[in-house]
Amino acid sequence: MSEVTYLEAIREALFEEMDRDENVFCLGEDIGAYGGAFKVTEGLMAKYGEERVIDTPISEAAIIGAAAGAAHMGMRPVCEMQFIDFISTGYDMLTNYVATARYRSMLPCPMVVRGPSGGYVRGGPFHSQNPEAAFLHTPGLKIVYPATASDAKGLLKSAIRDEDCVLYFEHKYLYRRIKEQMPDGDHLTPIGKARIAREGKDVSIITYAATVWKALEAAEQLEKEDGLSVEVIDLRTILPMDDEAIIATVKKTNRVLIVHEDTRTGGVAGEITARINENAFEWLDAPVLRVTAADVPLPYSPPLEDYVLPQTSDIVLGLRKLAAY
Amino acid sequence: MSEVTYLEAIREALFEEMDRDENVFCLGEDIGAYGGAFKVTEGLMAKYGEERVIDTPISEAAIIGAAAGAAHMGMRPVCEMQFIDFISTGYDMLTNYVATARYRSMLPCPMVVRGPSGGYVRGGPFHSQNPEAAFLHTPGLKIVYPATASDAKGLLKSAIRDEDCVLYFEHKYLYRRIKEQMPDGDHLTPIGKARIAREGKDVSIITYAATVWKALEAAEQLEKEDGLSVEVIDLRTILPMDDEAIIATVKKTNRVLIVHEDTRTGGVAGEITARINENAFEWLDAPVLRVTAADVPLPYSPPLEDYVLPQTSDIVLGLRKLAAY
Amino acid sequence: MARSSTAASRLANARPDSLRSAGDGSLSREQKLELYYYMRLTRSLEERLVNLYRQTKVVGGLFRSLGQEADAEGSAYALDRSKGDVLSPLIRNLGSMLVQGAKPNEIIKQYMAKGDSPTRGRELNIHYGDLVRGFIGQISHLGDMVPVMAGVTLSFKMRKQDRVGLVYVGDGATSTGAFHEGINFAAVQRCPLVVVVENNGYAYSTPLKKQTAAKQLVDKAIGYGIAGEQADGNDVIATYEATKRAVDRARAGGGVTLVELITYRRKGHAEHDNQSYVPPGEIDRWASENDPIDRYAKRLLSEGEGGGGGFDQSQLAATDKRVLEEIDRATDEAEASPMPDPTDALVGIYADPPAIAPLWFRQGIKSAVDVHERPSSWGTHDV
Amino acid sequence: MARSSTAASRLANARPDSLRSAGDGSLSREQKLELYYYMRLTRSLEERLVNLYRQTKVVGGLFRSLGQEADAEGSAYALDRSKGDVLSPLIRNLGSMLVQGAKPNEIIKQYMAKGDSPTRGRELNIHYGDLVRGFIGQISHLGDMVPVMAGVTLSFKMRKQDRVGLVYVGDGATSTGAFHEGINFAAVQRCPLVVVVENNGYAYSTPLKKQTAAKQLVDKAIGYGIAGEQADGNDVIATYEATKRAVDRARAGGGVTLVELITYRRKGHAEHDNQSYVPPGEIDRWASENDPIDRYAKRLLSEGEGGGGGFDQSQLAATDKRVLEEIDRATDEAEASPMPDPTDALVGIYADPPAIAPLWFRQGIKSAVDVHERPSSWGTHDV
Ligand SMILES: Cc1ncc(C[n+]2csc(CCOP(=O)(O)OP(=O)(O)O)c2C)c(N)n1
Ligand SMILES: Cc1ncc(C[n+]2csc(CCOP(=O)(O)OP(=O)(O)O)c2C)c(N)n1
Ligand SMILES: [Mg+2]
Ligand SMILES: [Mg+2]
Repeated sequence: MSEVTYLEAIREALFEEMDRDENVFCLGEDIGAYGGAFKVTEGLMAKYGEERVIDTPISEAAIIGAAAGAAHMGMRPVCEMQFIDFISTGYDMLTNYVATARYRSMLPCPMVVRGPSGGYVRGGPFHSQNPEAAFLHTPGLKIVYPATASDAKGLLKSAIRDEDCVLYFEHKYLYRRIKEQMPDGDHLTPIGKARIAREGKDVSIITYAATVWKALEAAEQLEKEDGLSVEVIDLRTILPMDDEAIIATVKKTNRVLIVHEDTRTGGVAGEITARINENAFEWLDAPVLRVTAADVPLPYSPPLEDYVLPQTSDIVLGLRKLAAY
Repeated sequence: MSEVTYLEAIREALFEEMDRDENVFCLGEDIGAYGGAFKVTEGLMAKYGEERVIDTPISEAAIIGAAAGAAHMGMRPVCEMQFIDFISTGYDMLTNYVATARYRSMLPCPMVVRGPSGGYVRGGPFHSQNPEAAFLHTPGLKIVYPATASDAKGLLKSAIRDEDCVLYFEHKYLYRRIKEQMPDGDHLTPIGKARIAREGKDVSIITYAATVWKALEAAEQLEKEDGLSVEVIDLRTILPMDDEAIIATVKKTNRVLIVHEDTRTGGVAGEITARINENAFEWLDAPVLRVTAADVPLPYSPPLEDYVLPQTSDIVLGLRKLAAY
Repeated sequence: MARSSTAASRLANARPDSLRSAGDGSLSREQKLELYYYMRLTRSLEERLVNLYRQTKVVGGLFRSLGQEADAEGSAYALDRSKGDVLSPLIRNLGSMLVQGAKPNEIIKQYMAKGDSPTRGRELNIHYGDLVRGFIGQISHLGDMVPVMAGVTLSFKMRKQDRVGLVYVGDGATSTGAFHEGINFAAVQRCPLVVVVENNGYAYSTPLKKQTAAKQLVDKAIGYGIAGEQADGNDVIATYEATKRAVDRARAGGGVTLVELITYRRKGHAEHDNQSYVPPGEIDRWASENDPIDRYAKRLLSEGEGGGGGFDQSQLAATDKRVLEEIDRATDEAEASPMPDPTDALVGIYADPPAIAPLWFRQGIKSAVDVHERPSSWGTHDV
Repeated sequence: MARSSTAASRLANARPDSLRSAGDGSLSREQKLELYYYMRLTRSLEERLVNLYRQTKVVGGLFRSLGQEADAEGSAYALDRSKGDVLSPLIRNLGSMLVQGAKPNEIIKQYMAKGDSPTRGRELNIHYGDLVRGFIGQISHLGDMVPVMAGVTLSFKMRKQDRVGLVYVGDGATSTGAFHEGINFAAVQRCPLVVVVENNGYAYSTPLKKQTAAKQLVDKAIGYGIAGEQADGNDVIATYEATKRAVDRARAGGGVTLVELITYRRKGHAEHDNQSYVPPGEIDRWASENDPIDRYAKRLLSEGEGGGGGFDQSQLAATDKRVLEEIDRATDEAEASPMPDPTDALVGIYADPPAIAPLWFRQGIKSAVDVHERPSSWGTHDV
């Protein structure tokens, strides 16, 4: 089998799940005839028809709400946000209606909301967002954010089969930049389980999504230049968080750098830091540090965007500081 | 002067600021003729008329968006969310439009969004929320959450005068339960400055809003029963966070318990923990611990709500654990 | 097709008395009496709840539909339960839930926050649902149920099921973005959905003219390219018939209808609201001249045999009695019910995991307030 | 008053050719030529941007208004800049910004992400504003500008200023909750606001019939209880006149008008879009039969002196030449402009503090990518 890109892996997951289960259907803006702004859903309407691949009005709250209603009835809707930045207009629907349906009303709401996320692409403040922290705070939702093509496929398939609502963030920078041979058969990546992207013993990086690749670059550089062995944990699932994997790496290296592309204050790193404090404080030989975006709306001009977003060089500095601690 | 309740303090601030500056106006659902669901704005319309106290349609996004437009033109709008839970439908407008206006477009957006927040009142999942964590993640917004009547007044007056958008969360449990003599004159509480609610030297509690009172109760209990001296920091402003005050108390007691009423995962405590790690790790003699609500939508039945929300007894346990560490 | 009721929708500035009076549909005698039963059950059940509220046995606020019984009951009655039709009520549509099979004991238990209430104490008042019986529980955020019901009915269409959905919104809720997005979505998809706009003149304290500049809410149908119906919401047969036309249209593939039912909210927004904002005399006028149960009873009594009516007072009185007995039993059962077990709060946020672990400071502790007495300064309910 | 244009709004299934043709308003010769100038400037400026885009000098996507110049320019021209009227453009309303005084060099600098562009490289393409000149920068989230402009015009009303606001939305944006909430809010408040719905047949790839079931967008005015106007969006005088009526109504205290301008998007959503979803021949037909500049030029040339027209070809050619020279100068200036200083990214999130401190790992580092070469696997723009 040939290699497929991250984007193609997502598409494969959609085709496979729509084949497998007739209850799966897709809805979103321009996903049908046009195949989506990034062509993720290309070919889907041709194969499954207008009933199962629905071009909707520009109404994110209605897309999410309608998905919830259909999900109650046993359907398995997959919503596309044209850019994930527009999920903000469905914030109420997701956090109040969808996330609570099972708990308050014993109504299952198995659905997926997916969309192109993240920066490094000169998309400006409204086409580059990372919304995971906004939803981390909502019990009842699950959040995944794959970094590799095989996880992109495996997590989407798992998300579609999950009995609850999964927010599936896909990093648009990775869409066509990474390729991988897909595992054989019905490839499912479990939700809630992190992955060791690189084994190491001196310092740990905990990260997810696009910055996994920057972390790996920094790790390599440190191995070459400083002779340090850096472990990289790719969380894959943000909610529920894989405490076991986090604690295991802390116990192994005793030094942790958390890296995320999202802004710093109120980002996911804070939660991880708190969990490490609670569960593995004695194992820490250094403070948990964060490398993140600066606390500003992401500007669009290349020198500004580069300055705001975390770069490999920043991770290198962070690792050196921790190693020297 | 006689004592005024937390609720009356808010009302006083509104009257004083509307008197002071003709650009200040209020808008929201049922705030005019009816005086608001909790009567916070009672008397306002009678004094200032329908033009400056606007009863709006049920449209939180429009309330917030219209406030932004008016704020651009030099007005000073104060929006009421009938319950703060409904701010979720204005999430896009606040995080994307309002918070970025100055940065992306050099357009000031001085406005306040306020509303009854918090639980302990058998309000169920949609009338008890604490939304601060959802907005902590948004550079460009400020967030305050007063615990005392004088801060309720002083922070609202400061918020109305601030050149940026301030989310002002008022705890409905405190509305009529606490009373205080208001400071004389034009009382302003600075935004961005925490308050030492109780001095202590053995353990610190960092908290805000209603749980400040539970923290004080627990502190008293510990002083009596265990002879421990507990410091209580009332953050008052959540964003921007008062790092100085946080670091100062860590350096003083070396043991920190963070308490908030909001759910645990993705709550404000994570961010505080990360900041302590980064800025005062060497001063920690124990892990930073959290006492918070459990990660569930807040149920309404008393035994359930009591179980989910943090209680004084929980804080006592947390303090004892830290002290014994 | 989509404009089939332009005539009705053109009735500018409609007031109850100017609306065309209704026939009797094709209801059987049994059905007519059943409609009366549901209206009476709704009213009496709410009256019982008021008693319980005054005894502080209700946790939280109490919401009434006094004077609006005809619209919720009449419209819900237009659905076909045997076909699996589904509705989504709002706070003043208790009656619609009863029509779909909700039981008084469930309602009382919900209001009392009992552990064996339908939501096990998680949600308040009538916020609950049962898909099997065909009603879905609302959330507080107004308008949100419209997209949800668009999705429910979209699934009917996708599966080629012969089912119809109905969603209630108030006059106030029509201002929400969710209402707009949901009804537009359903209109484009031609979902088998009926949107009932209960125009009771107020949203909390806000009169209609501060909610919209439109002369009548049924006009909104035009902007969505859907059918519109308007009826006297205090005439149960009229609401039944208008809704029935909409239901039939939906079932026949004709898409969405907006049904405006014109009624009046005689009580405050909730029990605590003193209605100071209401012009003097307005409530009394509606109560004395336009009570939906009085009107319906009169009609049932006066109608000739031929029209299927001609009931006598004793038949209605027997129904009233049956209702009270039912409510008595329900109250007894609810009062005897246990409060929830505190740790049940941790169950069922997700299917997987089915329950979350207690936080460390609660490990082994079953009830927060048993182990540590709640300080007197921290009261209980009083929203 | 609110229904003054029911006649126009009743033109069911309006297509450009069926719309009533416009008079010439009361525009002077200078104004007529100025309108031509703005249309030509818009088109030529966008063509220049296409060149720059092909040279990869534009950062990010490029959005065209080809074939829609008449609607943005004609409608914006109906505002009175001397009175302080304010508009809020969308992505296809570059022309409206030029009418309000935006300059080609600003636009090119924005597209090139320059440090001295109006947003200093923070926001892209035409997302910027200037309150002094009377235009407010949009954000990407469709519909959001409607509530914002409701608030801007509310402030006009509160201060009893003689000012009017205008907000553009596309056919697609009418589906958003924000549009609905904003227009309803403004309608109730009788804000001096004109809502121009540019119906260009598509929202990205989505044709109008998948966006709404309404026959025509102007029908939405009825549901909001506001006035509606509809005009041929490719006839600049018609768009001017329809909007002028709305502006006059707003200024006279008559509240909100929804103006539907019917036009056609001849290019894709953005430059990368190949328009595969468009029926064959449709674009060509609009280009050859209904180009707004061609139509307007023909009219200017053919009109008799009495109507204020009767221009000769050389006058138009002189305008075309002037436009190109202006654009050349603007391009040179923009190309010579510096990129932003990286640390400017930390300035101006709040008034207080005016700048935030760099994160610890950036202390003393001026540019992220100077110190550490960007790995080749990490490219630059290609959304
Ligand atoms: C989005 C949202 N905003 C505000 C509220 C608070 N609220 C609850 S009921 C109500 C009035 C509802 O009026 P209407 O829709 O006319 O229904 P009615 O009570 O008259 O049946 C308001 C403002 C809410 N529940 N949801
Ligand atoms: C809330 C929101 N959802 C989705 C998008 C993505 N998007 C950008 S432009 C566009 C189509 C807009 O169509 P229309 O309103 O008709 O304007 P036009 O491009 O035709 O001028 C879409 C879907 C967005 N910007 N905002
Ligand atoms: Mg109402
Ligand atoms: Mg369009």
